Amino acid sequence: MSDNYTLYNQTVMDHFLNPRNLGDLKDADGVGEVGAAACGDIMKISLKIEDGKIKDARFKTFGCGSAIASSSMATELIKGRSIEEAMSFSNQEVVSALGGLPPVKIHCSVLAEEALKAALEDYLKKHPEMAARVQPKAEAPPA
Amino acid sequence: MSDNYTLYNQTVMDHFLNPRNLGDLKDADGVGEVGAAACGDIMKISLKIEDGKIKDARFKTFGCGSAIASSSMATELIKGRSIEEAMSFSNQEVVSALGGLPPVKIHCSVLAEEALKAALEDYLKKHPEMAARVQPKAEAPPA
Amino acid sequence: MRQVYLDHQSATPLLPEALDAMRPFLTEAFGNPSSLHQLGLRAREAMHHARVQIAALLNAESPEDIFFTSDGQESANLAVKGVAYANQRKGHHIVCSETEHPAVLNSIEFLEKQGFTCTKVKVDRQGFVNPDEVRAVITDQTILVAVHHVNHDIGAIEPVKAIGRIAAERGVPFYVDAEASAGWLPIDVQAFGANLLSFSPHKLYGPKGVGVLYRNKKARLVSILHGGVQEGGRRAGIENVPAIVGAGVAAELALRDMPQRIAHTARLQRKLWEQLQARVPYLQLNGPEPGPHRISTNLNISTEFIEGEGQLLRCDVHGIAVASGSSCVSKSLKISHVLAAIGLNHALAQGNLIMSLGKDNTDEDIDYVVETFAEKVVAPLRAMSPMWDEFERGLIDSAIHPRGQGKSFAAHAATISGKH
Amino acid sequence: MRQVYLDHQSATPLLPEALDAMRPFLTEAFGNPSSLHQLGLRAREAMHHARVQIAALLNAESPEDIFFTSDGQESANLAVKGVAYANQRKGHHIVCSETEHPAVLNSIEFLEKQGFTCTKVKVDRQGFVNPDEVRAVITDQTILVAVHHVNHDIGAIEPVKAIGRIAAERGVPFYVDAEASAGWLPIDVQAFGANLLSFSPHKLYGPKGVGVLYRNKKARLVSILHGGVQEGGRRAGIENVPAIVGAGVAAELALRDMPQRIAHTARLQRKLWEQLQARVPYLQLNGPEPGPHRISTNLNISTEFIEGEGQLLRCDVHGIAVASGSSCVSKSLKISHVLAAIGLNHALAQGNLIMSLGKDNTDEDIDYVVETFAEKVVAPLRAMSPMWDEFERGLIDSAIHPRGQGKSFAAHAATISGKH
Ligand SMILES: Cc1ncc(COP(=O)(O)O)c(C=O)c1O
Ligand SMILES: Cc1ncc(COP(=O)(O)O)c(C=O)c1O
Repeated sequence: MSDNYTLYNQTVMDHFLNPRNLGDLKDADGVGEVGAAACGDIMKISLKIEDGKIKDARFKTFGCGSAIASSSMATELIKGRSIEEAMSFSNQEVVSALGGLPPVKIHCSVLAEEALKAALEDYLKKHPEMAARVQPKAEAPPA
Repeated sequence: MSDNYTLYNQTVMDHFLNPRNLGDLKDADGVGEVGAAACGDIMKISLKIEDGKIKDARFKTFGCGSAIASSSMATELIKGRSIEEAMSFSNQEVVSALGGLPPVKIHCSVLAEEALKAALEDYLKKHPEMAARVQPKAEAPPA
Repeated sequence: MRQVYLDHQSATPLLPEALDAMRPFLTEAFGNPSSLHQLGLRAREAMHHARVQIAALLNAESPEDIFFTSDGQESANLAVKGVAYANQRKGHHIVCSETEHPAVLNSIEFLEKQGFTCTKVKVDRQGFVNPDEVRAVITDQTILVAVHHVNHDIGAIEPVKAIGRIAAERGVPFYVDAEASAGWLPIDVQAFGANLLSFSPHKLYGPKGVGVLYRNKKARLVSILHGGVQEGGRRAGIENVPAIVGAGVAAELALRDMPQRIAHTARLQRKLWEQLQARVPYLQLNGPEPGPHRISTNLNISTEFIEGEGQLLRCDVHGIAVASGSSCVSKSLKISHVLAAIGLNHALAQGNLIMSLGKDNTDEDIDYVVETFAEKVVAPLRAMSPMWDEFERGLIDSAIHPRGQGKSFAAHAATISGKH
Repeated sequence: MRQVYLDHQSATPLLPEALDAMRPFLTEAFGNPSSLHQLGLRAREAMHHARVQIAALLNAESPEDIFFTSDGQESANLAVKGVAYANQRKGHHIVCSETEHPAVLNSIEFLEKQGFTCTKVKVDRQGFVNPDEVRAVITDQTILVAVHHVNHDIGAIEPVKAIGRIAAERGVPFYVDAEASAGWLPIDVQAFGANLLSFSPHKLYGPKGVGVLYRNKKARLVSILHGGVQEGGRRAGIENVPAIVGAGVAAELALRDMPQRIAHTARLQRKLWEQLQARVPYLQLNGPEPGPHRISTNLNISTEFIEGEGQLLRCDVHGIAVASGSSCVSKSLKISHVLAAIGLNHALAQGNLIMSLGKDNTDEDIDYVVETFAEKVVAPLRAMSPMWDEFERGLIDSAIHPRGQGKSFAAHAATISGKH
């Protein structure tokens, strides 16, 4: 990149201009699409899940530079993780991996977390056996 | 003068830097000294009066550039005039002869008029016969 | 790589002639205009000359009616608050249009906290104020009517003469924010019936650091920055002499070159819009059509299915400087209040891009921008957009050219937001 | 003819290093810092660098605490009104010294019309505030203490550290106007206990068109110029980028060269005052003696029996640039409120002259000034003055060196004014 000045740091700009895992997964096991009330951005994440592990992830995003970079980074980070691990994924991981986001743009990373969780939910809805394993509290009646 | 920029016009600057009729008249026939309430300037004008005519005038001024220029110009203008003429002398004459003064400095020309009138009063006080001639109304009882 | 600057409504480069005139005041002629010695008097004289030059641009009655501030927003603050405070014994009601710049709207909002009231006149879908509506809302309590000459976002030229006549009939001071028009449209404060009018020289190839407020004697005005007796007591603070001198020169050249500047930008504006439409589908123009009711410098578009900041950043990567009224770009995370006022739907406001032309843009610039925008900006961003994909799959419809199939963007957004 | 500039408290020449740094921002780097493209981002980065440079000069905790305005007076308006409005729920009482700059006093006067109250702490005959008096007047309602670092007229260095401690004890924000000291005395906002501090770069060889306000997080502050979200929402208006860049460089060099600048001006200040006294009888120094309690740049004198504007104009004719606090020089026709506050009698205030030194003044300058002042300024003006004459004739007495004969000037003035 020939630019001298950037709104975001080089990592964010790189993920914005050369997004990783762009697209949709045909035969996705879980798809989540969420919208941000704050600014109107929309993010869609699709997951391929095998043996309780995230084998592959793709995203599409309607949103600003940091929204695109956040979803790109989130899909990078999530690949290879178990469902349990993915369930506790936090936007802070995205922010750190990107080397920081401007304060007004933190909500973009939150949106990526939400899209990911929506995709996981979608998967778990279709796979109650897996849901029972990863969300025992939600299944077991309270004592 | 080598200056390029002046607060006052060239005539005012000339009268300020090279005042005419500076000093006191020994054996003055009338002396007036007045102070300006507005800014604290003080002006003194002395007159030599012969045959009802102002033969000579001198001034001394404690005050700003336009106060000095106003008294210099006032003494120039008044020389050769009759007492009657001098009695109706107005500060406007000074302002015009100086080619104008900044609005906030008009009061300097008023002070010159007052100093001149004070000098005339002083003369008339010492010369009641002249006072009777030039101020008949003040002397003659009302009908 | 070609560099194309299409953000002239944010800032313009300084004219070399203006910089030349400023140079002595940046170096040897550094006096404070309040000083009574040579350096101060020289500065004072230079400021007077600039007032004369600016009075000519505005057809002001007298150079004494030209006041210098630090920029257009301070001028707007001074006009609105200075007139309001000066007339608060007469009344507390202000009339403005809803598409005024935040400098006007937020000044009024501040006054509202202090007991003033305001009626904001609505605009139509192209951004025009209806003078009759202004007439209808003026009351005996009205102490100011404020309507800008040209809207900064969408380029709509407001009927200021008609509004000026109405304000004059009612004896209410009329303030015109001419920030987006000064130097780019003829301004005649007398014909406008404007008692106050403001602009920033940095929008017409003058320097930053100076704003102009014209104010004639018919409108009382008090200071809002208190302290020394500068600018006839209307504005405390040392005058930015070099910038004021540069502003004068910029105003003089703007007046001299205005016909050519207008003709040139108007031609490029049409060309840009025509070629963009031809190359990029699902593009919408916001505000009036290029022509007599739109300023020649401004093109405000919405690219459907993608967001504005991304377009802006990708333009920048390819050497093209533009702006956007998208909420992602604004520091408040809100879409431009102007786009909201003309009823633009949220998705199209999100996809907003503002290209503003200047005297030095060329035909080659336009060709480059159109090609780059289509290939390097819109194409990759649409490829990333779930909306574009869903539109192609017939799940959602276009707001710009509806095909009559699929949900609206808004309905779709509501559904997925409803998930959470 | 020799040109001697002795009006550094009104304006200083711009450092060549500062102009060099500004040049790109006056030409190719003209972007609006709010723009998100290369030109905007470059401007934004340059402003950040300037904040770092200025934070260093003030020993500020963070560059984020540095705000840019248009000049020192706007900074003072923002500090006073911005804190007052932000804290009006807590209280309405402001404490300041009676010798503050009009930017502070008139801002407070404006607030008083809106229901705020103010206690003005008196100064002694040298211009010093007594910290105990500040302590005594702070109440539970007090929301701001404002005391300047150095008085602009008479050079008195105020005990800001002691006042800062008192304000901190009472939990009241403390604002220091450092216009007359920044660059000329070490400033340490942390040691001062200052929550706000302002100055103008143009007083320390920076450009006009920019002011600085330091504000730390302990003091709430709201905007007084409303509109766009510039300067963290504290000040609407496009930033004067070239001036801000120049201000940063000027601050950096002021910090680097401060010891030499202080030593040089302090030496010339002493020399000037000693030689003037030796050559011109009936001369008085106003404010503290040159030394640790007076800023090294300022010499404020009263020449008895003659008025200030005349002295100033005659100096100017001979190439010497000075200032005066005489009522004839002020646009309000009042003597400097500072001279009134230290109890200077009206005649001596009328004869006031302010000579302010800078880093480039030389020994030869001083010799020339003393000789010219004695021969070409005082001598002819005293020859024109009726007071000098009456003094020599024993009718009135000197206030500076009374001989015990004649009326006082005031008594005399009263008599002759009584005539009318
Ligand atoms: C103490 C003080 N504060 C504020 C100001 C005003 O600053 P500016 O000259 O930038 O308007 C001055 C100006 O002389 C001053 O002396
Ligand atoms: C209509 C209008 N008024 C005022 C302003 C503010 O002027 P400045 O950029 O000088 O702060 C702008 C700036 O874009 C504007 O468009």
